[in-house]
Amino acid sequence: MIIGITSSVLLWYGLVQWTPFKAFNRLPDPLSVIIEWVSTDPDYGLSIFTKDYYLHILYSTYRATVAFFLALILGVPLGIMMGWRANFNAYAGALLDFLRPIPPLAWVPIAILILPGDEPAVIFVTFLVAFFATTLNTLLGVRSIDPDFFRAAECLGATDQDILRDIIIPGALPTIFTGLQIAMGAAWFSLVAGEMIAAQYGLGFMILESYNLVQYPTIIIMMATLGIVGYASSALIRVVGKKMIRWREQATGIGQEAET
Amino acid sequence: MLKQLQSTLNWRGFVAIFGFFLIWYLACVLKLPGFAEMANPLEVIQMFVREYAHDDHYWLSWVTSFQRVLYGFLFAQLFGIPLGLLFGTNEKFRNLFFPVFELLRPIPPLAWVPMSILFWPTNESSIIFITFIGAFFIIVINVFDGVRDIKREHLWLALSLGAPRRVVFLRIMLPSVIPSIAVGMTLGIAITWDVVIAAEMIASDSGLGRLTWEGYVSSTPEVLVIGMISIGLAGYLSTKVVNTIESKMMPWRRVRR
Amino acid sequence: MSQAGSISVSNIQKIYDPEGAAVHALENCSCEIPSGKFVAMVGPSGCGKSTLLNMIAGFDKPTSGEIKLDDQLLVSANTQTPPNSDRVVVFQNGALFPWKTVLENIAYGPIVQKTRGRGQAEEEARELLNKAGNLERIAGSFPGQISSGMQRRVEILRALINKPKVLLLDEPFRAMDTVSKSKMHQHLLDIHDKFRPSILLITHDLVEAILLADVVLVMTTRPGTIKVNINVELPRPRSREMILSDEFTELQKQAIAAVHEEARKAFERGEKELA
Amino acid sequence: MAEGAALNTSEVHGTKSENAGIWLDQVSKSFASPDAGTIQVFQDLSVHFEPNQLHVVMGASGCGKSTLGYLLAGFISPDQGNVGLGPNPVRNPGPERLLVFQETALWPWMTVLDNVIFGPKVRGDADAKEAKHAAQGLLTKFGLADFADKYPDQLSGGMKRRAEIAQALINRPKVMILDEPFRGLDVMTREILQEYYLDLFEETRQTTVFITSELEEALFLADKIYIMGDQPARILDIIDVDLPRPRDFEVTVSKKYLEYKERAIERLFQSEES
Repeated sequence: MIIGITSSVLLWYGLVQWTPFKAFNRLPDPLSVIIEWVSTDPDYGLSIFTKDYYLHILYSTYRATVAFFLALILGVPLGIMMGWRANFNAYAGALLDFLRPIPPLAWVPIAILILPGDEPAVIFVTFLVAFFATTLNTLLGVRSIDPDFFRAAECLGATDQDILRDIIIPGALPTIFTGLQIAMGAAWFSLVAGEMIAAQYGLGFMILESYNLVQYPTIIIMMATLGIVGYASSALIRVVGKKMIRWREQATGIGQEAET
Repeated sequence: MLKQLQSTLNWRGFVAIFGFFLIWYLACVLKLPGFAEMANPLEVIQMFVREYAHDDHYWLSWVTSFQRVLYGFLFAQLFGIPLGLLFGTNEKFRNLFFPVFELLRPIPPLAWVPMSILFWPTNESSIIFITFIGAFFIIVINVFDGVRDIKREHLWLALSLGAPRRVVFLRIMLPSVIPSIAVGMTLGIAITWDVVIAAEMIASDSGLGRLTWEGYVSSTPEVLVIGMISIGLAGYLSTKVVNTIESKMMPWRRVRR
Repeated sequence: MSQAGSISVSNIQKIYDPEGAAVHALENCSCEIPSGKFVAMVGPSGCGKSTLLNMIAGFDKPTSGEIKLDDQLLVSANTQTPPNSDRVVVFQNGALFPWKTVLENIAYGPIVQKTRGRGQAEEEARELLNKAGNLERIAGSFPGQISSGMQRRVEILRALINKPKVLLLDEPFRAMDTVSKSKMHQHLLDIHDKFRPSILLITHDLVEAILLADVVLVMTTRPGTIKVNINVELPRPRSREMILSDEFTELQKQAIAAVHEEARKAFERGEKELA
Repeated sequence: MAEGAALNTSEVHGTKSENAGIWLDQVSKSFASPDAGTIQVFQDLSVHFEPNQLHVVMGASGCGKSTLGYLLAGFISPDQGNVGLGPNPVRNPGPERLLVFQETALWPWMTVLDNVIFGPKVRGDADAKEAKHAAQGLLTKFGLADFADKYPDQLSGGMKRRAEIAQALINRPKVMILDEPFRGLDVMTREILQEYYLDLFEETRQTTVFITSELEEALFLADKIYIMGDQPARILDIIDVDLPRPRDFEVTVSKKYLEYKERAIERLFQSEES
């Protein structure tokens, strides 16, 4: 593994420094990127020792978080209703199917036009992708619940409210979390584009800005930072998911108990 | 297919979609906050019929975007499938390079825009590269998962019947992976459109994404909406085409009861 | 325990109509489950056994005919009494809620019916686990952690805590190995002796049916109707050694003759329909 | 069983003399397990399955029956000891010992016919026409003539199992190993397939190791039943089933059958308690 990574980095260095290909020569080499990244006095103003670096991270994280939670709050209930109530699904499902083929990023201009200011627009497109992923996976989760669970609960005298609390939510939870992970990944994807098009701060913005200002090592620093933050956020969801779905862990972790 | 048609054609679906357009129309006519400068659906249709339906420039945007999607998508298949197979079958190779792949994977495709522009000689090739990146990772992961999910019984059976390695690869492993390749294709085509549109807005002067963006910049919201609908339609059509190809790739799935 | 719980099924007809091809699942089907008796129903797959059970449970409606519980109309073409804890189903593939512990599963009925508080319901559940053979040690386990045989026992207890008039068992021992199955038979016989609910058991296994039931109903292939009604007059309490008795063998021969003819019909039709 | 097959079965399965016994000699096998270190599945296990008999290995789920099958088929190798066919040790899978898998292992992307002729075709020991002819003969015999060009997923569970048996038989294996082949089917279909298989065996007397967890199935089919216990897996008892052949379902209500059954159940219960 270490050999693989080291040799890839060396390859990158070699291609940039020693080959006669202009295409590679234009790229920043890994050494200068790392030097810039950990410099206390970075040439282009951004390193782990500068305040602005964290400001950009903070902006992006803030937007992604707001969008994610909006998607969670709206998407999960909507998905549950769609999965549970066929009539509701007939309305909402058709509308969703109708709007879904439009790639989320195509909403950027209209979002800027309709919403007051760029900030809500960026958050809106980020929200939109996360929302689709959350809703559809929640719907899938509810549909994947064994119908016998509903019947068993009915037999035992459960009301609709009981069924929602005791069957639908716990039954759909694993799929919901899968959906949330996908939603988080998709949110970062859109956020970067949104920030490039219409923002003044944030990692995505800075990537494009550094290009315009010919600060090439900073581009790579920002890309890597994005990768790290994105990875950390989905890891966080995975951990929370594992905690919340304890029964799954236990059911598969420990061996079968002996029978009497 | 028929089932899908039935479900979208039910009257409740019509009501919902009609309601959507009605609200949009009313919001524009009543000049609700945010909708003061927005065009209503009727204006959009008028604009389309009057100025765009016969406009070569508009149809050229379709062609341009489709070309980019097609190239990005095809290159992603061309490189992604073999790499996924290699990861799945060759343990040494996997141990060496999978970590590198995993390091690069969380970087959103659009973050590659500047690097791509720097590296590639033409604007067109850099957009295609970004599109490629969008689909590439998904395809590799899907193929890799597909290889890992091959049923060992399927391999054992072939081995015990005396099949040589080449035959096992061609007639057992490859077909096993086809469904995963298909999943990668479906996901890939959707993401490719997403990436192309954004890349066009950020770094291009042509294509449907650009058209939409120009609608905004030039304060002609009708154009903006025409762009969006065109993109939606284009994405929908490509997905349908990809689905058709997939079902051709898996004749045994088509007949499933 | 309620002493009532007799089910009477009269002239049930059920026609499914997917894509216009009317499938006659049940035709002119009548039978009785007397109060406190154990009735087993055998027949080839797809003969409508589960459909009938679903109607009694309140999940489905007949095209015509009616089903009564203690002379009260339960279902007919235009009435459907919703599922209720007086007729509890134990499902073919098991339907314990995997996200609740064994104790929570058993106590679930009384809690949602609000007949008892959580504390009291769990107390009762614990007692029931003990009565069923010192099962208290699994109270805190999740269903995924216990064997499939144990899961079935818990599921039956989850039904019993509601003191149902009728227990509806839909092939609950399918896919179990011989030993586990044999143990389950003994547990079920014990439960029937102790609690005396009326039981309707659907099964494919003739030996199981005869060993457990007072009456074995053999169904025909689709459209399902009752072909033979075999009274099993083996003494109770029963044990598995009884399968060696002449009486048992005689009953088994009767049942085999009736069932195998139908099974082959169903099998051959199944193959033809695919071609 | 379907009549009208132009094919003589001995043509397909070879003559009886080709059959051979299959054995394990002092075999040990352990697996790494994620939470329990290593699990010793077999320790010094020796079994000899004689030729031309139908041996049924029977035990509860998880006792190592499948592992036994995989060892015989050569999919896995023993840590210690030997597995052999006739006089020769075996280490690899090969067409002389074929295993029919639990559930199904037909390749879903090939038609039934392509599945069946796969073996002869890849080994090149029959030309395409010949192989096709033989396969069609077998399929006819198995009542699958109309399904040769269908994909496995278009078949019912019972048909899939028969197609798999055909897929193995066409290779004229010396030993057939069946790993719970009828598992997951409903009891009625299962019984019909058991009759099918029994007819086939009684015709060919091919050495067979049949693995199951169902006592009824074991008693109905077997010449010998090996009752297996677990941790580590061992043979607890061998029951010689002396029921008349050819058998049909009448046999299941005979006194002798019931006595065997009682004895086996006793033995199984004991094994659990110990």
